[in-house]
This record gives sequence, C-alpha cells and structure tokens, in this order.
Amino acid sequence: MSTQQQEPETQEAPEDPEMKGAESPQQRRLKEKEQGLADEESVDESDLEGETVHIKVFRYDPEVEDKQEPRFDDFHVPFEKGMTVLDAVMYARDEYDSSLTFRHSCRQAVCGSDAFFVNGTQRLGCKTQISDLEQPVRIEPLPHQEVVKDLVVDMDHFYDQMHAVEPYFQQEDLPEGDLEEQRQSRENREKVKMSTRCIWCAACMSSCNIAAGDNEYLGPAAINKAYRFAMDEREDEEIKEHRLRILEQEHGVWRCQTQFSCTEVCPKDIPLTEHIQELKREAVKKNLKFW
Amino acid sequence: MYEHDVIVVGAGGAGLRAAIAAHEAGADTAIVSKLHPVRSHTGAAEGGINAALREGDDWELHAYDTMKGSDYLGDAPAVETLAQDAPDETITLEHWGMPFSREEDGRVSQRPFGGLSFPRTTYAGAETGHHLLHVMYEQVVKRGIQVYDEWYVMNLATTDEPDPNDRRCHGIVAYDVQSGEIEGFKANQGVVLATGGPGQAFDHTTNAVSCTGDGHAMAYRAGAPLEDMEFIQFHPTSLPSTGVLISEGVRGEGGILYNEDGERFMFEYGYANNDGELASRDVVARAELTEVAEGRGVNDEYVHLDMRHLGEERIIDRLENILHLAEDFEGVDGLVEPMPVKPGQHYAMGGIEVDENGQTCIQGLYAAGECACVSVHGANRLGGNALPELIVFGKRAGRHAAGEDLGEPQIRTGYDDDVEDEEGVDLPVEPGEAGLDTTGGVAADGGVTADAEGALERAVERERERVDALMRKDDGIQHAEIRSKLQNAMTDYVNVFRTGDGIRKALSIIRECREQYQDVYVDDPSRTFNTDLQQTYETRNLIDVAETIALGALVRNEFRGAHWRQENQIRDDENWLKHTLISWDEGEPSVFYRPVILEGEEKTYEPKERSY
Amino acid sequence: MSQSYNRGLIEDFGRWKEFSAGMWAWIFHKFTGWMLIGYLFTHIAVLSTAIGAAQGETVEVFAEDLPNVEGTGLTEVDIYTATLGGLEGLFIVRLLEVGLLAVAVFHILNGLRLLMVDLGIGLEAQDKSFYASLILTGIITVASVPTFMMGVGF
Amino acid sequence: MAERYSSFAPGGTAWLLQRITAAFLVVVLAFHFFQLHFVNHAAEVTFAGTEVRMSNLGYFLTMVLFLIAGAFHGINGVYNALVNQGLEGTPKKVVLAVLTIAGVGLVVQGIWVALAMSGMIYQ
Ligand SMILES: Cc1cc2nc3c(=O)[nH]c(=O)nc-3n(C[C@H](O)[C@H](O)[C@H](O)COP(=O)(O)OP(=O)(O)OC[C@H]3O[C@@H](n4cnc5c(N)ncnc54)[C@H](O)[C@@H]3O)c2cc1C
Ligand code: HEM
Ligand code: SF4
Ligand code: F3S
Ligand code: FES
Repeated sequence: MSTQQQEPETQEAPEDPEMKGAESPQQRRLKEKEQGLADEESVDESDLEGETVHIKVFRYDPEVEDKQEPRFDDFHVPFEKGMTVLDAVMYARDEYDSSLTFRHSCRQAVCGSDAFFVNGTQRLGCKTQISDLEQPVRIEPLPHQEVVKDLVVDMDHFYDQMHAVEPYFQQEDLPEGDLEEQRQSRENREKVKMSTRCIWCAACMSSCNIAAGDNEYLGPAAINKAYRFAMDEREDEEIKEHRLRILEQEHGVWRCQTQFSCTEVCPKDIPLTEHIQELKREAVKKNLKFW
Repeated sequence: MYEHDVIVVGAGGAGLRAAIAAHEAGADTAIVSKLHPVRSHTGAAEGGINAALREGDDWELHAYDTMKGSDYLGDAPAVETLAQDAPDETITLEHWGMPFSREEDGRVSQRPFGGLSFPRTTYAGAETGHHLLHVMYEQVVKRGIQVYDEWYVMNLATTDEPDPNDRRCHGIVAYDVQSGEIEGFKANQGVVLATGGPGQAFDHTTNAVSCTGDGHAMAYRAGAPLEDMEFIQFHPTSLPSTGVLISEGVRGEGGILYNEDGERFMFEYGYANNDGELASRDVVARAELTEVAEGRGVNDEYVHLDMRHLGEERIIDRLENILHLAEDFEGVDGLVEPMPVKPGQHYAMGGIEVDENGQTCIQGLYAAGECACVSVHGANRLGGNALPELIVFGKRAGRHAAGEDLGEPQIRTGYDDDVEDEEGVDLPVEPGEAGLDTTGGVAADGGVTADAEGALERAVERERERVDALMRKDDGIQHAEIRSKLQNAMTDYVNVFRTGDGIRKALSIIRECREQYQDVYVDDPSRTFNTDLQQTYETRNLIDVAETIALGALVRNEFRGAHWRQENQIRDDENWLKHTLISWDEGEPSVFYRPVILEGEEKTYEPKERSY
Repeated sequence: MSQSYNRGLIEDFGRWKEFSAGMWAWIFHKFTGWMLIGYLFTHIAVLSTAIGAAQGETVEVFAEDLPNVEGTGLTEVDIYTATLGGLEGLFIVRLLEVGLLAVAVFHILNGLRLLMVDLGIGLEAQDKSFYASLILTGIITVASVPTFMMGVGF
Repeated sequence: MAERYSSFAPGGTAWLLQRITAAFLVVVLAFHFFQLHFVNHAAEVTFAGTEVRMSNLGYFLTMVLFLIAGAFHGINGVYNALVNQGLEGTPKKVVLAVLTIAGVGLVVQGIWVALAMSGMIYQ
C-alpha cells in the first residue's frame, strides 16, 4: 500500500503557514460557518462521504431561558481524518456556539473528564473516533447523574463513593533504613496492575443499573479502587480484613448483579466485574474462617 | 471569604506534594484547582522519575547528568537539591503505595533514559505520571486536606509596593465554576502556585487543554519575573491531530521516519551524522520541520513514522500501547500504515523565578512544578527529570510556606544588584499592555499599600468587575479566535526554528491579539459552568505568557539546548551563561539577566561541549 | 448550587435498545425469578388440596373430563386428584406450563451462568453464554412441547 | 466515611446461601421436572401416586428441602431485587418482615401439605 495516497477525503487542506496571516480569523470563521450551514442543507441528499459529520448534542442550562427545557442541538462539523468525538464538540464550541459546555482536558484518555453518552454507550469523547460511529452522532451527558449543564454532570456522588472505600495505602509498618522500599513480587504487581489504571471517568458507574437504582451502592469504580488495595500484598492482613469489612457492607459488593456493562464501557479495559466477583469470594472466605 | 494558612493553587504532582508537606508541617492547608486533582496533566507523564537509588549510582552523577543536559543553564544548588532529595522522595512514593514496576527481587525497577549515565529512571509501567498523581491524591484524601475543585483561580491578592521585592501575597481570588460565585481566599502564610505548563500557547502541543500558564501570568503580573521562558522542549513525534505523544520507544525499537517521497530523510539529508532517527529530540524535530518546509512533508504538514517492518509480534510485544494511541487518537492502524507524526510543544523549562525553597521575590508567594523555574532544567530538560522536580520542590515549597526553616537559599530572586539589564532590543511593537487597559495588573489602582484584608477585598472587587464587564458586553470578538491566532503565530514563528524576523512577526501578532482582546466578550450568559468565561480568562494569560516566550527567544541570540537561533547557531558561553528574566513593570515587560550558578556544594560544573 | 436536571428512570428505559447482553440477562433473570417464586406460591396452594384429600374429601366428576381419572361417567375422586386433573385438562394450563418450563429452564441455565461468573470462570464469554442460555431454552422448550401437550384439547 | 458501614448485616451470608440454594435447586428442580412431566406425566398425577412417592422418606425429605431452599432462594431474591432498587429505611424493614412472614407461611403450609401427602398425618 502506498503511504502517500491516503486521505484524499480530508476536507480542509492543511493551511500553509504563510497563508494564515493573509486571511483574518474572522473571515475564516465566517466562511466555515457558512460552510457548516451549507452542508446542513445538503447533508441529506448526498452521502458526503464523511465530509461533514452531523452531531446532535444534548443542551440544558438551568439559567438560560431557552435551555431550561432540555433539547438537542444539531451541528455539522467538517470531518478530518482522525477526528474524535471530543474534537467534534470542541469544533462546534469554538466555531458555532461558545456556550456549548463539557469537561475535557488531556485529549489522550488519562484525565477522565470527558466520558459522555455517545450513541447509547458511555465512551470517552477523546478516545472515540467519529468515523467509527453511525451518524448522526448523538452526544448526551452520562446517564444516572444529574446534569449541571449541557454535557456536564454532577460528579460529587461519584467522588463520595470513591472516597468511601478509604482509597489510600494504610500500611504503617514500613521498612526502616535509608532508601528501603517495601518489596512486592512481580506477580502481585501484575495482579493489581489493571485495577490501578482507573482514571475516575465514571463511565462504569453510569452504565450500571444497580448503581442507578441504589444510590448507596459503592459502584464498580470504588470497588475496583478497594480491590487495588485489598489485593496489594504490601498491606498487612488486618488492613485487608478491614477493607473487606467496608466492601461487605450491605451496599458493597453484594449489590453487584454481574451485569457486565461496567466492564464493557471501561475505557481502560479494567475487568471490573471480575474484580468485584473476586472480592465477593474473598469476603465469603473471610467470613467462613470465623465460623 | 475563605481563610487558610497555606493555599495551594493547582493539584497536579507539584500542588498535591506541596499541600501534603504544608499539612504535615502543621499548617491549615487547602488546595484550589480548576480541575479535580486526578484530572491534572501530571497524569499524562509516561516515562518515569529519575532518582539515584541503587548501588553504583550516586546523586552526584545525577546532578552531573542534569547539569550537562541543561546545557549548563541549570543552577547548581537547585540541580544538586533535586539529585539529593529525589531518592528519598521516590521511596516515599513507594511507601505511599505507588505501584512501581518491580524487579525479580521485589525492588522497584529502573530503566535507562536519554542523557543519563545510569539507568535511574524509576517507573510504573508506561503510566508513571498517572500513578504518581493518584497516589498523591490518595494521600491528600487520607489527610483530609480540603480541596476546592473546579474553582478557577483568577488572580493573586498582592500588596502594591513599587518594588516587587517588597510586596506580599495575601491570597487569591477564585471563581467557583459550578456556581459562578467569585470569592477571596485569604492565605495567612503563603500561596503556592503549581499550575503546570503553558503548552496551550502553541497550536500543537502534547499538553492538556488546561495547560494555559495561568500561574505564570498571575505571578508575572504581580511582579515576580518569569525566567528562561524561551526554552521550550518540542517532542519530535506527536500525532498531528491531537498532539498525543508517541514515545521515543518506537524509534528506539527501530522505527523509521519517512518524508512524503518515501525517503529516509534523517540519513538522506544528513541531519544527524549517523544517528538517524535516534538523534536527540531537538535535532529530529528540526529535521522534520525542514522536510515539511522544503515541500517534502506529507500533506505539507507531517512526516511518517513507520514501524511495520518490525513485525506484528515485536510491535505487539513492546509497543502495544502505541498501536492503541495511533488507533484511538488518529484512526491509524500502525500495523498496516505508517503513523503521521510532527513536532509538538512538550515542556517549558522556564517559569516563575523561584529559589530552592520555592519562594518568589514576592513574600508569601511560592511556585513549584512546571510553572516554576528553580532552575533545574536550564536550557533542556532530561526525560524523567520533571516528575522528581514536582515532588522535591513541591515538598520544599509546601514546607517553607508552612513556616519551616529550610535554611538560607543560595539562589537569588527578583530584580536586584546582581542582575544585568538588557540594553535594548529591536522590537517591532511595544510589548505589554502599553497603554491598553490594565485591569488585572497588580498595581493598577496605585496608591495605598493595602493590608491583607484590603488587598484581598480589592482584588475580589476587581475580578467581579472584570467578569461583569465581560458578561455584559454582547458583541465583539470571541476568545477562541484570538487564542487560535496566538497559537498559530507561536507555532509558526517561535517553534523549533527561530529567526529574529520570525519572532518579531510573532510579537506583532501577539500585539494584535492584545488589541483584539480589548474587544473580547463572553457569549454564554450563564453563571453555571461557564467555560466560555473561564477560557476567556485563560486566553488573556496565554497572551502574556506567549509574549514572554517570544521576547526571551528574541533576546537570546545563541543556540543552547532547546533554543535554536538561525542567526547564531552555536552555544555562546562567553555571553550567554545567564538566565533571561522578564518582569512586568506597570504593564510593560522589562528584560534582565542573572548569571547561572555553576558552583555546586563541592565542585564547579565546567561547561562541556554538547555532542550528539 | 444552581439546580440540575435529573433524567429519571423512565427515560432510562427508553434506552432499552442500547442495553447490552449482561443487562438483558439481568432483566430476564429477574423476571423469571419473580415468575418462579410466584409459581411456587400458587403451586403450594394447589397442592394444598392434598390436605383435604388426606382427610377424605371427595368430589364427583365426569371421568372423561379428567386425564388422570380412569373409567367413565360420574365418578367420585379425591379432591386433590380432581383439582390437578381439572387443571391439567385445560388447554390454557398446559400452555402456561410450557411457559413455566421456558421460564424455569432459562432461569436455571442463566443461573448456572451466574454461578460460573461468581466462581470467576469464563468471564470473557459471559455474553456468549447468555446467548447460549437463550438458545438452549428455546430448544428445550420446543422439544418438550409434545410431552407437555400430550392428550389435551385436540 | 468509615462510619458508612456497620458490622451488622454483612450480606455475605445471604449471598452465599443464595448461591448454595441455587446449586441445590438446579439438581432438584431438574429431577422434579423430569419426575413429574416425563416419568410421570403431570396429567396423570393422582393422590394415590403422590402418596406412594411421598411415603419414601428420602423423596419426602428431598421435597421438603427443595421447598425450603426454593422459598429461601425466591424470597431472598425478591428482597435483594428490591434493595437493589434502593429500598431504604422503614419500607425496607416492612418489606423484609412481610417477605419473611410469607416465606415462613409458605414453608409451613408446604410442610403440612407434604405431611398430608406422605400420609404421616390424617391416617
Ligand atoms: C505527554 C507528557 C509526558 C511526560 N512524561 C514525563 C516523564 O516521563 N517524566 C517526567 O519527569 N516528566 C514528564 N512530563 C512532564 C511532567 O509530566 C510535567 O511537567 C508535570 O506533570 C507538571 O506537573 P505540575 O504539577 O506542575 O502541573 P499539572 O499536573 O499540569 O497540574 C496543574 C494544576 O494546576 C491547576 N491549575 C492550573 N491553572 C489553574 C488556575 N487558574 N486556577 C486553579 N487551578 C489551576 C490544574 O487544575 C492542575 O491541577 C511529561 C509531560 C507530558 C505532557
Ligand atoms: C434451579 C435452579 C436455580 C438456579 C441455578 C437459580 C439461580 C439464581 C441465582 C444465581 C440468582 C441470583 C441472581 C443474582 O443475585 O445476581 C437467582 C435469583 C432469583 N431466583 Fe433463582 N435459581 C434457581 C431456581 C429458582 C427457583 C425455583 C425460584 C423460585 C422459587 C427462583 C427464584 C429466584 C428469584 C425470585 C431471584 C431473584 C431475581 C431478581 O434478582 O430479581 N430461582 N437465581
Ligand atoms: S473503572 Fe473504568 S470506567 Fe470506571 S471510572 Fe475507572 S476508568 Fe472509568
Ligand atoms: S454494571 Fe453493575 S451490576 Fe456489577 S458487573 Fe458492573 S457493577
Ligand atoms: S480529555 Fe482527558 S480523558 Fe478525554
């Protein structure tokens, strides 16, 4: 395959640096706006082979009169190779409507700010190629969380649940002496590795029907966080038992009904259900010991 | 109004470490951050933390490597502090449960990294920064340190004595993004800025959207000089559409760079003797841009990084995460196509001028992390040296702010007798506010030196007015337009290749941006989560920061570390073993220089030729 | 803080088309579980006629009407046999029984699937095992129709 | 945070019993279906036949256990489902009480029926 022949479909030829000064940003913006509108009209007639993407974005703002009643806004965004859902909403915001609001930061799936409900699934905007989606692309805030504005949801409850599992290392008995680290076997690190990758995006929590129904349920992310510590051999047995006691409370691991949707949506591919199940077994084992 | 002893602005690695240290020193500490802590950009760091932990290694070697890497623009006391404290701090992270990669015997793993004489980069998989950030946030939760997350800090509340060295910082003004409320935060002992890098000054960067140099700009306008801002590290392999970093690992394993004509340009055009793709970051970055400039770039924008010949097995084994990155962020399958790459802004070596204790020339104002310049990285940062900087100097700043005695610093700050004034540069336009509206400047309303409450009240009042003005206005220009113009100017003219004329052009455009900013308005009328307003603020900060980068680049007429000048392509130790400092005098930047400190505790670091 | 918007459960179920395998499995398992416990109550109620039967209670029925009674014409049988026979003679009851079988078979198969999941076995195949449960339920149900429908109504 | 859990109601026991009863039910339910639909067709069940089967002590005990297991499994399942939907506070206590009474009622009634069938009473 020739490497030179790709992407004839790129809509906008990359601008020549010299040209940029010549055309004022204002003109460019207007032109692009026009283009956006023009495409809007023609989008249905011809399959534009991905020249613009049609996105429908959920809008709500408690303070702005015509946004108090939630609605969907349509935007037509010029497609570029490699465009992600986040790129598309950023484009819509910067070029069409600066009040379009969403969280985002890293653009590389590490900050966990931009989990949205895209075409019916929880996904990270920055990690989702728009070309993989069916159009129009429907972008909504995460379900089961209160909407603050547009795509921004209230994360407080999620954070509360994360904090509820005492998400911090509690080993007090540390090796003495200069530069002495605690030893950990490779196998053990491997065991907790996936669980440490969580970026707190809340996609899992939003996909779980149990978490939706039971507000007190710790939820997959928090349980996974607890797993990360409970399985870490650097903490003593008693601490592990203490952790299991937190997890085996009524709204802890037992609430999980193994729906697997958390595992399916997790952008970091953490085997959440597996971790939760393992903790259930651990808790049972611990209780059996006392009988 | 809120009140705490120590207020830390920013919750990346540096901010969290500072907060923990201040808290441990007994101060009532709070963190104010525009992002929830775990969203900070520290989470993106992949490589690792340099620390001399092992037999055969030694902090002095680390200091030596760092000094050499900095192209002798690092200050020895800072460099030595970094090298001395990094091992302990790294072990502390381990004691806090950080999941470092492990050796067979259960000890933490270390790996070799560019520019290091010993494999001392301590890592946790390919996501060291993520773990560092999360472990530190866990400790903050454990200690119950108060976090005001999604509060955007707008400005500092500083007294307004004419000489910045006499000023004192009493707190900050912040805006609750969720509710739109603007509040003062009084800091009884100190304010620590840990706001991260200014990468968004460039169009193409590996930095997050939140890296807007807010701390730089706030400190700068309050009177603390910015140091060595011209030194910007560009990474040669970032994805064109997002700036996501493709690590050096690909080239390390044997990945090849091709231009549009399918030529292996690193060899064919003789950019780097025989190192080819493995030449140092700046060399490769310049080569790529030369290809593009000479019309051999793919789509006139980027080059290709090809790893297909390595074979599927080897790629999946060693570079699997690269496949995911290319697929997820660029829509390219690295097994069947070459990956598009181009240089992207990556790291700012310069920042707010501070001493080893993190203190600026303004009493009670501290800075740590990427926004500060101690300076340990000098003209070029070694990979794996930023994370130890966060924990070492974050901790020192926190402790000092909380009132601990860390001894007399050897690094001087602020304008004093030691400095050398810039005699006059040929500028196309007046930089700085220069007669434009100076809202936001510290000494804007002149007059009485205020006490703590007074300074705070006045600062809050000023931000309220500023927000009202921005919101009231309903036409004009929107910040996004100014921002993209600024970013393009920086990428076009203050990028890897720098010429006097180009930089002057950039300065003119920055000036235009400033003028346009006079006319900026916020379209979104809502007080709830108004990111439009927040970004409008950030754009203002970017203008100030971009200007210092350009100014620094213009005055430094030599080639040192990451800074290349066409007019003088050699390292000029005779004239330039000194830091560039730019301070904001009543709305006008003034440039001065301070000599580098090459005398360490026991030895002096003699500048040596940098060889590739 | 300013108010926020809660989309509630109704809208939630508007998204049923987007549910994943695990979610459907959960919903079906719930549904079948409730059917089964409902049936258990009814079943015990019906079987309670055995108490009467044991005490000698009888009724007169036409033997032809009851599949479980031999002979012809008006016959005296115990109330248990009469009730069961009466029910079994109804087409609708047979149909419901097939339904019950389907429900029970699915609940059993998916229950086994869940038990495996609890033991941490075959988690990667959780969606496939759900589809397998569905298909097997279908097959078993269809296969047992002849037995269940034997001698009724037609 | 730490106060959010109590040492009460660990929940693990119920969870475990739900699994154990399920495993038991698989076997017995399959046997039950087979016995009453394939070996003896449901339509041919008579009191006499039932009596014969039920007077076998092993069969009798199996059926009683079957009942107890089924009742526990079903009732606990229903209760769990409700708690999953966020049932809290007083309503939760009431539901638990009602379900327990219903369950106990079911088992008592069932055992009575079983005894009647086996001919151990009313002879
Ligand atoms: C892709 C990538 C890879 C890297 N890899 C490595 C590596 O391998 N090794 C290494 O040593 N270094 C690496 N670096 C560099 C290193 O990660 C950064 O320099 C470092 O993380 C910066 O940390 P920080 O704490 O200073 O800032 P950040 O982590 O950026 O945090 C800034 C904080 O300030 C807050 N903030 C900013 N402005 C405001 C405001 N106005 N009001 C309130 N809060 C505000 C933000 O919310 C955030 O919490 C890498 C950098 C990048 C981009
Ligand atoms: C025969 C084998 C059976 C198996 C293997 C089985 C398995 C299971 C399992 C594993 C669960 C728990 C689901 C969860 O908590 O995630 C469950 C739930 C349930 N079972 Fe069964 N079960 C069986 C028979 C029965 C019977 C006979 C009844 C009726 C009496 C019944 C009624 C229920 C009910 C009501 C639930 C709760 C459903 C819900 O979540 O709403 N089950 N079953
Ligand atoms: S577990 Fe996965 S889906 Fe859940 S918050 Fe963490 S990263 Fe997001
Ligand atoms: S979606 Fe919910 S039910 Fe369990 S497996 Fe995941 S937590
Ligand atoms: S923007 Fe950070 S995860 Fe998507």
